[in-house]
Amino acid sequence: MTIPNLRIEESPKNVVSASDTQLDITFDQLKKLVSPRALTGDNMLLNMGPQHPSTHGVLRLLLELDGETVINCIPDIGFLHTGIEKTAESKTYTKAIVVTDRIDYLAPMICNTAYVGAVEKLMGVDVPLRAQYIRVILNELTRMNSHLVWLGTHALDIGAMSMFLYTFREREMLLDIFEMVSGVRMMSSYFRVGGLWRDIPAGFIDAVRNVIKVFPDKLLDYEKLLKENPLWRERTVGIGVINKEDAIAWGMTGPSLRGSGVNYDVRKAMPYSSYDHFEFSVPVGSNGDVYDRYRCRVEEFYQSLKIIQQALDKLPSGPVITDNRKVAPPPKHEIAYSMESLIHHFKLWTEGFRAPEGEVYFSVESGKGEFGVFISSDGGVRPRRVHFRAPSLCNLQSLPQLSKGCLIADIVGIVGSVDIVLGEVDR
Amino acid sequence: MSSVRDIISRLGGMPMGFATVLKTFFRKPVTVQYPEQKKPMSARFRGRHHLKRYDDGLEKCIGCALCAAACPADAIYVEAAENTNEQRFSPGERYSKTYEINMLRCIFCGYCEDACPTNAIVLEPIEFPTGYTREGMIYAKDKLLEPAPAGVQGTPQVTPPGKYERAILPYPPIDASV
Amino acid sequence: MGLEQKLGNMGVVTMSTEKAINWARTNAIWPMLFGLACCAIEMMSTQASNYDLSRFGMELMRASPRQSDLMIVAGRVSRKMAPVLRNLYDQMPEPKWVIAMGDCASCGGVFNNYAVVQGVDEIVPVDVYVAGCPPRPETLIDGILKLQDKIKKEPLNKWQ
Amino acid sequence: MAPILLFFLKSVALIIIALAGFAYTTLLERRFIARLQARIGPNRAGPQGFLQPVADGLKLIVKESITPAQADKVIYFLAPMIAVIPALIVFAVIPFGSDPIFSLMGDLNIGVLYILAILSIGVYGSALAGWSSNNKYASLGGLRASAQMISYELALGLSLVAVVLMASSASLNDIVKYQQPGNILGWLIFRQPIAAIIFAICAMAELARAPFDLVEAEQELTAGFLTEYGGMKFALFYMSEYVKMIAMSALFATFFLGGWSGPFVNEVPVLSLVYFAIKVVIGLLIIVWVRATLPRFRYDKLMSFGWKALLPIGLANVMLTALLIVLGVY
Repeated sequence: MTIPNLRIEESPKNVVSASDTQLDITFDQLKKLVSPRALTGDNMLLNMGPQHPSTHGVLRLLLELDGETVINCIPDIGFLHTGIEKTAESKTYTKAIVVTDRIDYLAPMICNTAYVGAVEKLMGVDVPLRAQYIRVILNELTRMNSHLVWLGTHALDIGAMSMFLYTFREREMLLDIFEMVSGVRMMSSYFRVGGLWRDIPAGFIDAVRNVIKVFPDKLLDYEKLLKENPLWRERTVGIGVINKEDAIAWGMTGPSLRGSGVNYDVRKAMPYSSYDHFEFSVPVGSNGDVYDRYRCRVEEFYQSLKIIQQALDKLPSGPVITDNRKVAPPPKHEIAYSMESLIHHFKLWTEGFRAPEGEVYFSVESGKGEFGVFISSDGGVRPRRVHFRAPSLCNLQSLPQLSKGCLIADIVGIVGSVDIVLGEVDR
Repeated sequence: MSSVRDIISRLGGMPMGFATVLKTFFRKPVTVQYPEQKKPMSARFRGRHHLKRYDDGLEKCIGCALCAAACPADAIYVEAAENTNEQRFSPGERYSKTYEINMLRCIFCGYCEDACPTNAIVLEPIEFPTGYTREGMIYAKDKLLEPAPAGVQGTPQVTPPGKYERAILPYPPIDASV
Repeated sequence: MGLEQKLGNMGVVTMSTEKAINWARTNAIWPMLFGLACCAIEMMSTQASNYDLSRFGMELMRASPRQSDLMIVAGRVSRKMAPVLRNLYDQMPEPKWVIAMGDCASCGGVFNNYAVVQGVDEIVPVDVYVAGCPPRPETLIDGILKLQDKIKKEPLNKWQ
Repeated sequence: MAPILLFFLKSVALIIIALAGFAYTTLLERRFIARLQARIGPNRAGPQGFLQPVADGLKLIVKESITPAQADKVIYFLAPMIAVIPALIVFAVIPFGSDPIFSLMGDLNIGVLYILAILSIGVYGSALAGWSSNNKYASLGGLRASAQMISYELALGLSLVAVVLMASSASLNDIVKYQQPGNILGWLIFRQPIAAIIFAICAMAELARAPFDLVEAEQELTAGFLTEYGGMKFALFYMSEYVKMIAMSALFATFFLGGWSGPFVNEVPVLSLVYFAIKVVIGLLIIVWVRATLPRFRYDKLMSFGWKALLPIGLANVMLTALLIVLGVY
């Protein structure tokens, strides 16, 4: 049977041109990307994405297929390039917080933490302990939120349909908490330079305790659906294997790296926001396959719950934002009678604060890996350069390596197991 | 072959999954049937903006455009004009003659609310707007401004001289528990 | 296209046919599985159990544009994605509708910069704009109800 | 009444029932799977969503019909019909009730063979659809369809061989009657459990329903062989899938659940129709339940599962059955 679109001719002659791939490349470049058989039409070139149900957004993969076996996998990114870094450079430090929400839209609070952490490091601002603890609680809830979306979509990719709906049902519980505390379901912008937007509301602690109480049951349900299911295991065990050395060499971080057996977690390696006050362990896999990465993330749910429990128990009282008026606006009611407050308020909301000249890098452990923020300041009210180290992008680099020799069906599992979010890859 | 044996040997893992799914069948669906039933929103939820008034019917907005300056999305346009005692819209010297928010630009981050010195603009916990045209989604004062409280005259008002010298009137601190 | 051409102008018959067909179109909008960014997650929440778009007969998300009626542009459309989006829209059979979900799809939102298309209506005709960044599921449902109102009032010959 | 007229009327009635059944099977699936996922499901079109299939159908009829420019037009148009007609004519030999009037062809003595033959035609619909649409995803789906059908046809046949051996007849009516020794243990699901399981698995695979929905695996091949189909032609494929689902459920009921048998059937023959319908609906619900639970098979694993597990087990089962019959145990 002839494959439509591609003519198979008697003499091996190149029938595929560079424009067929719809990549912006020349024929010489194409020759380096695919095998000679693809050029003659013996191997099929298949475009997966950018609109494809299981590429988690708008990732595009150019697959070279021999039958259903993947010979080459060429990722094409940039379909969601938003210019977030440049947008952040054009706004004051405070205003740029809102764009960091939209980098990793599954874990906005973690991106916030990284960004405000970097600015705080640059400014030399201390954050009150209460604010740090609340940041930890919300970071862990966000991590759970991110992992829930990952678990749901990953399972859906492999065909377990109900998991998706169950995880989104539980996610709603977390979104309610985010809404209660920050006023928005997803794009919270709750963390500000020097602390938090406001203190937590009255029902917050009860709601979080409720999460700790109900979640283990829900996680057990997920385990029942997937962990020992033979179909799930045969789709994940031994698929997309990457060993320790390669994983490090490709710059992978987060659960994708830990699945290969490397114990590296920014929360342990470079504790931030008082993560060193809490006891928790870092789940590590051994085989580096899809199943191990899945197990690592599921175990992280339990660790997150453990951290939240400790943070709630130890939550100190006190202010939630620094009293450094050069960074944080004064309480608003003061401006009616204090001229100094009024001036600070107007200055901070119009011009913003000036950061000292210098460069700073601050990284946090996001749901996907090490999320880093690099800020270079020229002493003005806006950063000279902002760069985000996006874990998804670095993890995605390993996709051609992971997917060599697998089947089309595995590609979706592998992309899911690396847990990319395209907003972060393309920024 | 090994995988086939794996499948058969692990068939015991399947019934639990089936039971989990069936268990859900006997539970009440969690669905909130939206247009009829509504899920309560948190008090902090930042939905559509409202321009508030004082109890005496004057507008809180004094046209300082601090909200426009604070807006990360540049969604707000404010044009101020002078108050007179014969035609008074707000306390103090100035009021907002034009106040427009492009609801499609606005990202509902609440910076305008934080920046407003008089608490004039408030993002209320109601749904975001939807519309058929982009033009219709630019909300001007006629849509944003709250109606005057019952029994009180709206703006402009004729006011005695000297009564509304101050633009920013004192107000209590924000209650962090809600 | 389809039945309408053959029906022609038949007065009362057309009127009631119009009503019936619009009713069917209203209640069987199959959206395309098309998510771009943040709003796509909220769109997924809308389909998930808590808000359940399937109540409107909309859970049959079709991965292929050939089978879908509604394109919910959920998220920011970059300049690189714009031609793809247009291509997908062209592949959908008529009648087709577009909802611009969220700020970025509607007008670029906070990303008023070089990379983002300032409103998807530069590329495809948009029927309903839904504000919010991202909109709550309730708001998306509001938008869908608005679209249903619009479909109910559409004349039959609009899609010829 | 002239037999030919009766036959004609019965055919029309059957087609109407099958079409209505198809429509409401979709609704049943959507409502049931919604409840399995803590949702509600379609409830807006008509009372409790009862008119949802009508809305879907009407919408698809008036939808623009696109034919890809590069498609092989004749086959592109023929494929949906090739898919749907076998699905409908399978019903010809299924006895719906105790009286011969409740089945279309009365008693066909090679019913089982007829069913196997007709079912294997259906795959041409998917394969040709995938090939003719001139789309890479579609052609992959079509290839998968043919490979999958071939590997499961054999095991399906073997499971039925055991049934035929037991009943010593290839007529469906005889098979049903064979299962009526007066108690429920006469059902072949209890006396031929292995054949029943193999039949159930193969039936799911033949239907290309989850977890065997590789043919239109949405997450892998966007919509598989259906990628280029829209409007009415898509509706026909959709219909073939659901009509086949009903047919398979009916066949399972016939072969393993005692068909129309049940208490008081001899006194009130209409009851047999009710029993049969209940068994079919239960079968449908189980198919949906499986879809909601299991992840999808992988293409190569699916093949090896069919050839390396089901086929040998099916063969062994046939031999065991034959041995037991020779020994006089059955």
